[in-house]
Amino acid sequence: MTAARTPKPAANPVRTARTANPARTAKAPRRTRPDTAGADTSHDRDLLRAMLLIRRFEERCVELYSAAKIRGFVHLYIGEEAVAVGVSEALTPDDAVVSTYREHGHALARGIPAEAVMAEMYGKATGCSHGRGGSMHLFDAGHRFYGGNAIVGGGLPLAAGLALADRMRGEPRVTCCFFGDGALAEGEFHETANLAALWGLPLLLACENNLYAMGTALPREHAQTDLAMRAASYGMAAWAVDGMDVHAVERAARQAVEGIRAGSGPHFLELRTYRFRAHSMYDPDRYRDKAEIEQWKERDPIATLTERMRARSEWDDKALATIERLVAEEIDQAVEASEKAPTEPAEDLLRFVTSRSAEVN
Amino acid sequence: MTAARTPKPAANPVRTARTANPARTAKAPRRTRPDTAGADTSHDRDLLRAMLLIRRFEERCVELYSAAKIRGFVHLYIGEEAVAVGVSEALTPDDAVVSTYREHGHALARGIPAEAVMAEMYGKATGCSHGRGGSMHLFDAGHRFYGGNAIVGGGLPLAAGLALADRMRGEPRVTCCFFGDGALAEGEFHETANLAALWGLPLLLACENNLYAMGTALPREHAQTDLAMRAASYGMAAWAVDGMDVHAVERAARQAVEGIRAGSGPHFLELRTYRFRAHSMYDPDRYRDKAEIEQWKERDPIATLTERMRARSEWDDKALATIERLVAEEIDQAVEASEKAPTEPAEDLLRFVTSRSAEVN
Amino acid sequence: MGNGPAGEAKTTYREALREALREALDADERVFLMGEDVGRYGGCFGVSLGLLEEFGPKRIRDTPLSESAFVGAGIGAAMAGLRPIVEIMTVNFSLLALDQILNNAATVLHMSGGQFPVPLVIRMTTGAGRQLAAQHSHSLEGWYAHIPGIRVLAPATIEDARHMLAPALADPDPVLIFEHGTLYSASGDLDPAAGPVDLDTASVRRPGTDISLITYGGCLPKAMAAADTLAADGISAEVVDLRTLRPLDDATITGSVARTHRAVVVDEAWRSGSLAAEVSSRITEQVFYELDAPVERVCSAEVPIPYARQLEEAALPQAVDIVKAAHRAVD
Amino acid sequence: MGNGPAGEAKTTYREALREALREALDADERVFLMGEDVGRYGGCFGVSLGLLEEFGPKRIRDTPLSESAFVGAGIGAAMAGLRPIVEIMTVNFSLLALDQILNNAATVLHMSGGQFPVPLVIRMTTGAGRQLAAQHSHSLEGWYAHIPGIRVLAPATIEDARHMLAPALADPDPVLIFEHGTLYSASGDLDPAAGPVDLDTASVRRPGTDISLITYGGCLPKAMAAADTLAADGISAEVVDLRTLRPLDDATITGSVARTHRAVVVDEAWRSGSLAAEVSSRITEQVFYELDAPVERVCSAEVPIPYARQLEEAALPQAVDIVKAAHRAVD
Ligand SMILES: Cc1ncc(C[n+]2csc(CCOP(=O)(O)OP(=O)(O)O)c2C)c(N)n1
Ligand SMILES: Cc1ncc(C[n+]2csc(CCOP(=O)(O)OP(=O)(O)O)c2C)c(N)n1
Ligand SMILES: [Mg+2]
Ligand SMILES: [Mg+2]
Repeated sequence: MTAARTPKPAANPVRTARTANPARTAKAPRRTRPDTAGADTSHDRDLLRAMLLIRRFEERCVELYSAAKIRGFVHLYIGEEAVAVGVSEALTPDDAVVSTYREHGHALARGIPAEAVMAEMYGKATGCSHGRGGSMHLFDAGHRFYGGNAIVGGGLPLAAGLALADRMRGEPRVTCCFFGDGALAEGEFHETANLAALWGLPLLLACENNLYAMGTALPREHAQTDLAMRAASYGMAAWAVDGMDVHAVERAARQAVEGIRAGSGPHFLELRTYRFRAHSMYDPDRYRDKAEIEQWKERDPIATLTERMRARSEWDDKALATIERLVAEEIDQAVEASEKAPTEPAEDLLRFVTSRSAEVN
Repeated sequence: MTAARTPKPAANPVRTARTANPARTAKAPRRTRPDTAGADTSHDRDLLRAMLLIRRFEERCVELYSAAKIRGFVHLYIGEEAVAVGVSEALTPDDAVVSTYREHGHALARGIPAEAVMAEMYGKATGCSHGRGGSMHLFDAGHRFYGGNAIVGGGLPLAAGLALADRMRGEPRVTCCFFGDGALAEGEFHETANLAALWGLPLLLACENNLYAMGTALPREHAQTDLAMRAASYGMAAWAVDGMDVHAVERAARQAVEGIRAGSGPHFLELRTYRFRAHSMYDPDRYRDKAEIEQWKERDPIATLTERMRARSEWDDKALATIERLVAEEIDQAVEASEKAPTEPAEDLLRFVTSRSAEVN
Repeated sequence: MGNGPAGEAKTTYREALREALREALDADERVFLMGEDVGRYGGCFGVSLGLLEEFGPKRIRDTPLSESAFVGAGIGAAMAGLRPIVEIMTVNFSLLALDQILNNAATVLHMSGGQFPVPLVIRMTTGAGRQLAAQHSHSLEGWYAHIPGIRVLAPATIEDARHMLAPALADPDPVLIFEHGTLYSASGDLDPAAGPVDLDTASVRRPGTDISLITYGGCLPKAMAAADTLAADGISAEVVDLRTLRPLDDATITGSVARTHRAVVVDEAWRSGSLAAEVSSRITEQVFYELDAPVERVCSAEVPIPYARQLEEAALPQAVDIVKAAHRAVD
Repeated sequence: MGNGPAGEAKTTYREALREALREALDADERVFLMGEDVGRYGGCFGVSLGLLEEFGPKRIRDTPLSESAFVGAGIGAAMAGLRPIVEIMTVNFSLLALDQILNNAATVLHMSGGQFPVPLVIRMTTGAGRQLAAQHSHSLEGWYAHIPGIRVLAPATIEDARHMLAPALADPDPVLIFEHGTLYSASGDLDPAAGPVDLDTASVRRPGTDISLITYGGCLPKAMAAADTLAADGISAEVVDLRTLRPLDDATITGSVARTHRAVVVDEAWRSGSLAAEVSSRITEQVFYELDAPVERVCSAEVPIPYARQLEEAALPQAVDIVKAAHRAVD
């Protein structure tokens, strides 16, 4: 484990145990398993590649959006990659993920092929949702990826239901639900947190606190801005994590997942992060201070990881270039395949409305 | 102030200040004003009379329900009288009240004439809602009584709006919203608590914790059953009060109202109480232990107050009989007037759908 | 419970619903019942009384007052392969879960390109008629019948109460069942030989030749009573019980109207934007040239349902209103 | 912003809405605007851009993501005598506030026997057509038009965008305004002499003699385009813009159909249970004997709106569909 300083904007990790006083500020999470995060070159290389894939994929999306190849609402994850990658590392293929409209990162980190995601954004029949969903509704049954939900907070109850099913069947699986700081103000968060804690559901509540809900800054969304404490008040384990440090995220997520699998009920992670881009492609980003954005960019999760790797002298520009090339190839292929892929004919419009109509084809 | 022991089932009062650690268990509320509650015979007499009026009124309702004079859903407040009476003492006529379907007590304690309430339950045109509302929807503009809301949690956002209006106009008024322990699980509670705390609204959240939401006991509704602590996690002042002791309720409510008027934002009171009767007239009350009910009946708020008065030897059976007689007369009159009162003709059905149609008559 | 002459068992709508739940819980261990007070209390209208004792708290789950969360949890559990039956106490509270029903239950199959069916059943009480006043008297099943991707049922008879649940659970997609509050205590005979209802068909409850009275749910008894009165007036009314509100069984509806050439649609919802409007439009669209008179609608007055008895009665469709409408169409 | 030949100012639907807000905020200090991102962000579709700077944070209030709470707060503030304008970003999220709208805003006046009017205006975006997929493409204004006690508006033109707000605020009861997402950037001339819209009347946007195309909101431009095409085919189509969806202006609707004897109702909602069904039923009920053909409906296909462009286009009503329906009715 590297000596991960918790850098500025994100505060010290706050940990609160299930029955403990929610406001108790405790030390950094206890290490409960051999902690490999940050110690292993090949693992770091995987983390880096996963983050780079998201970053470059989305940069390409911006170009394709300008070229009108991609339409609708598109919400970029750039800057937040450490969250998706770190959390996904802690999950197994048997676990489930429920996501939001800002989910390219979650989908790619979960292992859904870039090609299937890109084709979806193209609205092609080969897309991971058959072109029906687009950027906001990526789904993949094979990866237990239960979607892209574009109603803020709307995925939370559904995630509780997935967890309930596992609980009722005695499956040692975890359901991870991603949602934003803004979602925490919705009634759905409250109802789901209470239900999950009450029933001890195997649910990881992964709250991406990027300090803004669209144009509304955290202190204008929440009376109590210590989100981990808010969650802890339901009687669940909850702590805050530096979401710009993929190692810190992975470590925290592993600990939470372990706790959940051990039967101690839902866990809440407040992942303190920042989006480098506007809320969506439509957003002129008038409400943020340029200086604030620049300050956060200094904590770019990808740069942070490469520097850490470089400091161990196991890493150089050449190695980075290789990864960049592999990532670029993957994305090129995804774009190329998406360009060529067929669209669904308009006659198939009514497919997938019911299971019966889904069978038609 | 009498030496009000906090008796069994209700726990020690928990007080938490706006920014303080929500879990901090503090001493009993500091006295901040000359505290008259419990020291003054004529005041106690008023409290007693108010509680007795509710009790006897509802006992009569039971009879009238059996006689099919009253229909629909009727939810009795018997056992909880100290809450409505104690809280109402702390409010001025300028303040506003938002209530639930279990609101006869709130309405009577607010000063709405028994006759107007009874006529409403009879469905008569002279009822406080013109016979349109019935038991669950008592309204009275003159008393700033904003209804009887029968959607659990449904009154909370509306109460926040009343408080917002006062806040925006700089009026030193308070809005008091009554709701149950069950309502706290609804998303509306969460959204309203956050909004009120965020905007510092002059709102008194009066949570009647009678340990059950219909047949569901508190520990099966809430992961965290310390409701005052739950509320405090939004960053508002919150504490628990013995809801069977009218003096304790009045004291706590006065303190909360004072804090609200002083500009320190919403306050939450967890009023620990118990309903002696079933949830509604339809409820066979199968889910509670008879012994539990008996145990709580020993703490009958009316008996508690009369004993306290008797202990000061300023009170005897004769005085009690006088009050009982006055109350009985008031109720007799209310019933008599309701019997005689006119019903609205069916031709007036469409009145009150819009303001235009309300003018018709 | 006695046996009728033909070996039929006297039962109530409520008991029939309970029997259906019991059968479903017995038949498939993936089935469970979840909702406010379905367990200890026995269901707010007593439908699930005794099931907690019989099937245990894992399968008869009391929930907190959190309509959005527990309906959403039902959706998730269904997506994960269980067969939840979620009870919402009444349609009035279902609005708090409507986002979950419309944007998740009805939509996920499509948004995912067919990957995630949602085999969920949601039951709830609907309707007025018990002086419960404005917030507790809605008839909103017509709204749900607007949503593609779900099936909407309205059992109006004891047999449908008993035999709609099994096919609803067999449907791979979400099914909403609306039980009218005035029917729970209706009692009658249940044919022991009856089997699962065909959820794609409406049912002609009384054949007739002069006019079609088309209705569902709590209005069926009123339409039947109206048909009796009309018979005495020399008018032979056919009574069609839609019973499946989505998808509508056009063939039965238009078949009836094509025979009778006149129709009255009866629906407890407010008139404007009611399901009755949809039925009326379809009749006009499909058998316009068969019609001898404009299709009539008998619906609730456009007013929040008042508490006072005489006002509530005036607000709701009554048999006498149906009779009057039929006369307008026939005369 | 230039001036047109007749002194008319070139503006957009969005600017017209903003101008109306500005005027309302200027005219009455009880008026304030509240909703998600109406302030700093300038409104999710830019409608309220600049108003925070102009009127300050007390009157342009950004809210947390809590649709039920802030809509309910608007209801309470209105009951207390203020004149809130609540913006819900889109109709899709309004489901989370539907309980407040139906059970409080629309009902409190009646339940209280006339004591508490709710002078509240709620604005929201509606509709599809921008490839936003299933959860962001609903057209649910028909549901709201089912609710007694509220008024429902759908400005389809720049003038209505500019001049519906003042009369809406003058209405003592709740008014819902649905702005179609595809219209915001529509630009055109605004007659500087135009005054408040009469909220009780529909508007004939184009007179015609052979058939009535009856529509509202985002479908109005499509109906106008269809009328052009039909004119080229020798069919004179009258285009009626409902603009007030509740209460419907029966006189204008039936007056038009009584002249043309044929009607096509165009509505972006899913066909079953659409507002188009209500309009169609009313026509049949009121002018049955004037009809030369069954009333046609052109609505969205009954499918959650898909993302892919060709599928979304196929799902929504298009001018060509309107033309086809008109031909069916006329031929
Ligand atoms: C219920 C609902 N309300 C509003 C919106 C519009 N909206 C989409 S994203 C968003 C901001 C959400 O913020 P947050 O939860 O912090 O997530 P982030 O976008 O920052 O990742 C809003 C208001 C929505 N999609 N759903
Ligand atoms: C949203 C909603 N869900 C369910 C109900 C049915 N219901 C009425 S009262 C009640 C229990 C409420 O319990 P609580 O809030 O503790 O208040 P109490 O009745 O104990 O005073 C329920 C479930 C309702 N009216 N509204
Ligand atoms: Mg955010
Ligand atoms: Mg209670």
